[in-house]
Amino acid sequence: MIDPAPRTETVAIGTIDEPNAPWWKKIFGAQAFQIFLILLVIIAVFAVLAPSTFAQWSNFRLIMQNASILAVLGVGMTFVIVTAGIDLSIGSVLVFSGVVSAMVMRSMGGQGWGTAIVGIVVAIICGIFWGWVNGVLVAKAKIPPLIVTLGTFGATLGFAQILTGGVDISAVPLVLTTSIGYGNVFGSLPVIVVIAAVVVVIGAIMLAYTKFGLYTRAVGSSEEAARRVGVKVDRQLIYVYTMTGALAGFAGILSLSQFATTAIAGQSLTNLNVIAAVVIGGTSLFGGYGTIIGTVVGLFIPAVLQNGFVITGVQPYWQQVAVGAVLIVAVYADQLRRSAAARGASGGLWKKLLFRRTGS
Amino acid sequence: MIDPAPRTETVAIGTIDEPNAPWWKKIFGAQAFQIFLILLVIIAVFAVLAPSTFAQWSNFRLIMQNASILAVLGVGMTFVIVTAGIDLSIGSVLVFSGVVSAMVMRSMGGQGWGTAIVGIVVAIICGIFWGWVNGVLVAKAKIPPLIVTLGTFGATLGFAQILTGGVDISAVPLVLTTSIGYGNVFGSLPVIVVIAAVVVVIGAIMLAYTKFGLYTRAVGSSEEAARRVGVKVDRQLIYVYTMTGALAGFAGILSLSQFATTAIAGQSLTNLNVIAAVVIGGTSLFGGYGTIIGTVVGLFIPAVLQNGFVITGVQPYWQQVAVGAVLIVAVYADQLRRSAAARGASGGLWKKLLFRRTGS
Amino acid sequence: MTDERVPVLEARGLSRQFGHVRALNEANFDIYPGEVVSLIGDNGAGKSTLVKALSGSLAVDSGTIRFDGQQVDMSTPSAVSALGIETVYQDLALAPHLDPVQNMYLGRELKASGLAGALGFMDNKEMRKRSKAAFDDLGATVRSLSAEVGAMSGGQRQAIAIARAVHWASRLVFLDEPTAALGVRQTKNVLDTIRRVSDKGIAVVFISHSMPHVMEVSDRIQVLRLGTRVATLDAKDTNMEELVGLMTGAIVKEDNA
Amino acid sequence: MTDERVPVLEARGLSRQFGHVRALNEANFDIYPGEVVSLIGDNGAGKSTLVKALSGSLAVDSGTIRFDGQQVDMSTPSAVSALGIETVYQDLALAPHLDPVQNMYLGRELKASGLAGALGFMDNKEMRKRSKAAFDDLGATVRSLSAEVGAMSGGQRQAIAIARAVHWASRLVFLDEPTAALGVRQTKNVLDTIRRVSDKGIAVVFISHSMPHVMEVSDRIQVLRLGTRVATLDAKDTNMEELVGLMTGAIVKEDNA
Amino acid sequence: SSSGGGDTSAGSGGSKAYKLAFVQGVAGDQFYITMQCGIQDAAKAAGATVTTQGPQKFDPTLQKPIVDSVVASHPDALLVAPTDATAMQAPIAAAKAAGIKVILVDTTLSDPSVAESQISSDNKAGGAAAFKAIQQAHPDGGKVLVVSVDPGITTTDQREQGFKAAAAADPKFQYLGVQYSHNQPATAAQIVTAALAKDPDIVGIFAANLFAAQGSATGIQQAGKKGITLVGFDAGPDQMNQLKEGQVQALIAQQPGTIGKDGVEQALNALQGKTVTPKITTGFTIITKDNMDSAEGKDAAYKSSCN
Ligand SMILES: Nc1ncnc2c1ncn2[C@@H]1O[C@H](COP(=O)(O)OP(=O)(O)OP(=O)(O)O)[C@@H](O)[C@H]1O
Ligand SMILES: Nc1ncnc2c1ncn2[C@@H]1O[C@H](COP(=O)(O)OP(=O)(O)OP(=O)(O)O)[C@@H](O)[C@H]1O
Ligand SMILES: [Mg+2]
Ligand SMILES: [Mg+2]
Repeated sequence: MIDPAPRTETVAIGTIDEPNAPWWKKIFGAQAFQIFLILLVIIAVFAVLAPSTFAQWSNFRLIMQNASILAVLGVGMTFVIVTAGIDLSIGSVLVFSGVVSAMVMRSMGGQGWGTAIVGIVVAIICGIFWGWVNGVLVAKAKIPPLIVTLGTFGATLGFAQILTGGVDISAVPLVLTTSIGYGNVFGSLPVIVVIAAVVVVIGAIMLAYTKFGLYTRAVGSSEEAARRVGVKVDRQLIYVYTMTGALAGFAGILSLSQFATTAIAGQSLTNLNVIAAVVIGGTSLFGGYGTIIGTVVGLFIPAVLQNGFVITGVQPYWQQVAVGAVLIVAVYADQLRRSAAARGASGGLWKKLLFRRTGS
Repeated sequence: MIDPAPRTETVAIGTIDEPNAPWWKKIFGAQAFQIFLILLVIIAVFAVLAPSTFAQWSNFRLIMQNASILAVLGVGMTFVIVTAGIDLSIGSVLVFSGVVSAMVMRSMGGQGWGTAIVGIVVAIICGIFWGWVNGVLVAKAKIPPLIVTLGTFGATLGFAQILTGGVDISAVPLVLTTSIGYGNVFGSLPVIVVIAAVVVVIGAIMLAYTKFGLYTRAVGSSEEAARRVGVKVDRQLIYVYTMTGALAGFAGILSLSQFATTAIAGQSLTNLNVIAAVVIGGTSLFGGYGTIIGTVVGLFIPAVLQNGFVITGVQPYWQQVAVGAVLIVAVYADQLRRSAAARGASGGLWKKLLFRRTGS
Repeated sequence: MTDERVPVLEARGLSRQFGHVRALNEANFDIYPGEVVSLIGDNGAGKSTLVKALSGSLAVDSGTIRFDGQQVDMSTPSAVSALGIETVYQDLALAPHLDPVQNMYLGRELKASGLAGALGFMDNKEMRKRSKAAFDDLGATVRSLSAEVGAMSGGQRQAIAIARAVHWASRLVFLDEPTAALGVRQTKNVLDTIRRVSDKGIAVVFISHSMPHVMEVSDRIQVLRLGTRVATLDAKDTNMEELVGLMTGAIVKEDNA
Repeated sequence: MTDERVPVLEARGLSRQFGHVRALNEANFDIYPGEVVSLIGDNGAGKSTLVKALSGSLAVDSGTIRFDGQQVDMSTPSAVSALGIETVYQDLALAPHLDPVQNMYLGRELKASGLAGALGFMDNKEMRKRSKAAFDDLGATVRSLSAEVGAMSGGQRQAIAIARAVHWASRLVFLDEPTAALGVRQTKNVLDTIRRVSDKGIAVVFISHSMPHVMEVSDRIQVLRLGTRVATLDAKDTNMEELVGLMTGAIVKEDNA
Repeated sequence: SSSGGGDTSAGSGGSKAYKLAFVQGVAGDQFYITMQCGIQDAAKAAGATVTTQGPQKFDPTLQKPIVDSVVASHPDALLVAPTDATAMQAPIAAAKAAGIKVILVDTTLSDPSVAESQISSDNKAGGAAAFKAIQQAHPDGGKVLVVSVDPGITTTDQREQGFKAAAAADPKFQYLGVQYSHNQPATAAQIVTAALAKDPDIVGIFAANLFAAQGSATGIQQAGKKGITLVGFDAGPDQMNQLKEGQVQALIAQQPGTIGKDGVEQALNALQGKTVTPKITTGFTIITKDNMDSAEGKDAAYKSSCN
């Protein structure tokens, strides 16, 4: 081989003091960066196809706005999946929290921040409650997370319907819809996008940098090992599910703000869409690693595709086909690049292909 | 401890020649047996509550009939999940196969077996095709199964809608609906139940006894180990997904027979229901082991619950809550009994509780 | 050892059944402070099961365990490790996706100073420095401190686990076949480390199939056979033939514990 | 060994990089039929990586591999095992949910006779019988033939992997630290087995950190250091000090291959 | 008018080449497909173009991004079937704010003033009509059941409410309540078989959408019951076939084609500055085996595909 990578080590004993990875690499993650490039390619293609409609700030604004609620849910889901768990209940917990919160706010009356803040707190408490239930059942009762959250998925939706009698509540304080739902900052940056971005950044830092994130990854990497070295695995699992529930509750308020109604028949595909985003973002369903930014990119890929297809006038049936195909291709390209990267500086994919041909 | 289990071995060296596990234990699996007992408890409760309506052969007949299509799908899904994979596409593949088959049969005309058999073959071929696509993408392109089958889930449904323009086809040969869909054998045993039972028995024997089943379990247990010892892992994965596709295609015909229409948008929850059944049946989402019979029991638990709740007049909103709760409790009870069984003859759960109190 | 001293750990009549296999059968065990006890036995004798039972990661069916003469809570690994007991498991206990430093400090991270620490941030630099020192102490050849341990060589992983246990133990450390994957030099370092640790008054339980190593480091040797302790010997008063005979059952001796 | 004979396996200039770590660096290797070659080196020297590369379970970045003097397809484990090469990997290769017999025969099941065999059924009884014989041969203490191997002791698992490899190899067998977890008696049996296998003309590559064992069974010894072969020695003409010196880099010698 | 974007694009392509967009309540539904046909026919006649989009489910959280995207593509007029009267208010108001003429078809908003016109079916009346069909077949009364989709879907909820109110008005009938099929025919079949096991003397079932009807028909057939009047909603080819086969005894047909045609007409009126009818309510036809081959029945049946 011409130009082999420099020999990185000449001492036999002891460890190398290689520099710590730069911060952006940790937060972003090599994986998330790959898939982010793919998202940029998709955006570029649509921008060329529809420069005057797709490639407009007003359009990106709306895409972001529509992805905001899912992004908040995605932060929690990433933590759950990194523990090798899954949470199917988020959509229903969102609806339940929205319902209870709306009922409380309706009974309080008022359109101002007073009522709204009570509503926000109530929604988050509802989310915490159901997340805690999930966590306890997963961690203490050792029931598979799929079953636990499928159960609470049905139960919370059922309770939401019981509470409302199946009729949506649309008495939402005006301040929520005008400020959070459709307000803007810095001219035309939607408030809900800013809120979601804050949640995402906090979540990303937590997962990559803090003890909480480290324990989350440790539990997903090897529950047995974490337990043996004295990590309180059960407690960590309960925390993670509870946090996810809290975020779902918070998302319930965001949804109320955006839709001005409880939309109990909505969120039907939320769990699947969020899980897909997490996996597109490079997090393994088997746990142990993952990045929040990857999840956000994983949300935007289908969102941008759908937006682009609608704008370019692709028929809805073909959209489904195309979204499915692009999804597979995107993750495939990502996985090719990733396995190439794992081979280090020594040539990657091309060399592999070449070597396979000559070497065997 | 009073009455300790007999010492099972007195020689130090060499292996014990303990008898092979009895056949029913292998097929049924200790795990499946536990959850089966729980199903019996549920049935007993409803039978007491509604002896004259629930506990009737005519009612069980109908429950079985409605579970038949899901059981056929469950066989394939169990294999997939045992390989540590997942298949979200089955519902859409079912629809796609049904659509293509119905179009072929419509264009052939005729209400007899000639047309029907062509339709059956076409449906299975469609299923095989999509299953093969899934398998190749999972095995060769190494894309996570969740993404692959989410992609084909959308794509196949899209194609089905494109082919039909979204309008269901209801030109199904009469012979299909009268014989497969609603025919009976032995007096009142529905044909479709017999068909599903045959598929289940073959699947159960395959998974527990044959080389194919062994390789499936080996791949799920440790893909790396299977690959290293020379099992053709990629081929096995492709076979498993293809078989699952074929079963989904076959289920497409069963669905046509039962509903006399292609019901294009009506299988959106099928994947989740079947996956849940597999997990309720004791198969781990992390692969390596599982039983078909467990899956069938896992299908019946929610089916019996729903039937029982409707019959006992539980309000629909409460039904969702109750199904969720009972699901969690059932799997919890199952898992308690299982971990007790793993402790061997020495007392199990009660002893554990006792010992924990005294011993620490 | 004299009778007046209190064993740091003492187990009586531990039994544990797995399906049809009785891995522990009324097993006894004891170790005094600062002592190095080797636990030997044939494959499948129950050594690892005993270690797991004594370190809180496996519940037994019956039997009692005393720490410093007291029955204390030893039902979870975290309770046990709070007592100052650390364990190198035979199948190790490393999180494969984390790096050597993270594994070294898992569950015991150093807080960053000030507000950052309160927020859950860690002092990565310090942990890195100390880990490196600990690895170098063992002569471990951990080549990268930021690669996942799951991708490391058998010996590298074992060295990380040993460094961790030795670093944190204050009363007792279990080493279940710690040198199995180690190179010649690393093995020597581990044996030296065992002596060094026990000089500090920390008890060491050493499991190995290498009789020379066992003879080299032990104060006492306890032999397990089919889940039962069949002999307790002074390392000075025995020889390889006797040990092998006891392990395989060729020599039968009453348990003198 | 003489130059006229053709090595059963010969590798030239194998390199493999993982991220920043170069696990193999222009490594050479050769072994002749019926020969026992020990491959030694410090932890992380690249021994296991070399074994994986030579047994088709890891692609290298560059280098050539010849089998019987020919460049044949050695890119997958199944292709390699079709050549009569079997491997005991350091981290083993057992399916944890399967039982010992299933693991022993995985990928090579005995068909049931007649129609049942054609339908994919297996002759479990015969496989069981033969596995038991193979385990007993090694003195393995596999206590249950129908329990999952995932739950077995370290030594039991290792014995299963060794029995498997020895059973199926017809030309060459790689044993990557096969005795690490084995008891005294089992280790002796494995060393005996190595000699017996090589007497049948099957080449054996033996990796171990135990120099006495290496000296006992080897014809030749090849030393790996930082991914490169630094020495090839006749077992008769060397001693422990030289081997340790070569492994740690205290002695430097040109590669004489 | 103030519709800047729309006017320029229309101007460049000739005064008649308006760009219309239609957002369905749910894609792949025969009711909306028929409406789409009506829209396309009318648009073609007027020289306008139409693109049709729709969410995978009747779910405002899925419909909103689509409406947003459609608005971003700047059609001249938007015909939309809001999936929720409140939740879709703001996105549709945004369309109006972007200078797009909005026409509400099938369903409406809590504040319909953002729309130029609303052309809707009275789903409550549809539910009442369904009860009437059962009443006609069983003048002696009996037990009746509704199989709906999911709670919270406005259209089917209103159908159920209409049915319930009508049933309450006739003391001879006992209303057993509503069960939800989650849009899965298999679930509907399960529910109906269980309901028949509980109350074997059910005389009528109202299935509030297509899949509920398909599943209910299957359930009745599985249970081997005869003499039950199953009333379906909508009259797509599949439903007409069910009616012909005797699986369904009556269908409540809306007038999606007419809604679509009227919608385009109003949209063009609005774009061209002509007078617009702010509210049009379309009616229902009860189709049974008796009238299905009559002119009235044929007229009411939905189209299977456009052209
Ligand atoms: N979780 C388990 N389930 C079933 N059997 C088990 C389990 N753990 C251990 N065993 C069995 O218990 C016996 C004792 O195992 P253990 O691992 O304690 O042996 P060991 O003395 O450590 O052997 P080695 O020297 O090979 O490590 C073995 O026969 C083993 O197969
Ligand atoms: N998949 C991998 N990814 C990254 N690094 C790896 C990988 N496999 C091996 N390495 C590194 O390559 C080097 C050689 O490892 P290898 O396992 O071959 O060593 P070894 O000689 O077998 O050591 P031991 O005696 O400890 O088993 C080590 O530094 C190891 O960390
Ligand atoms: Mg052990
Ligand atoms: Mg190695």
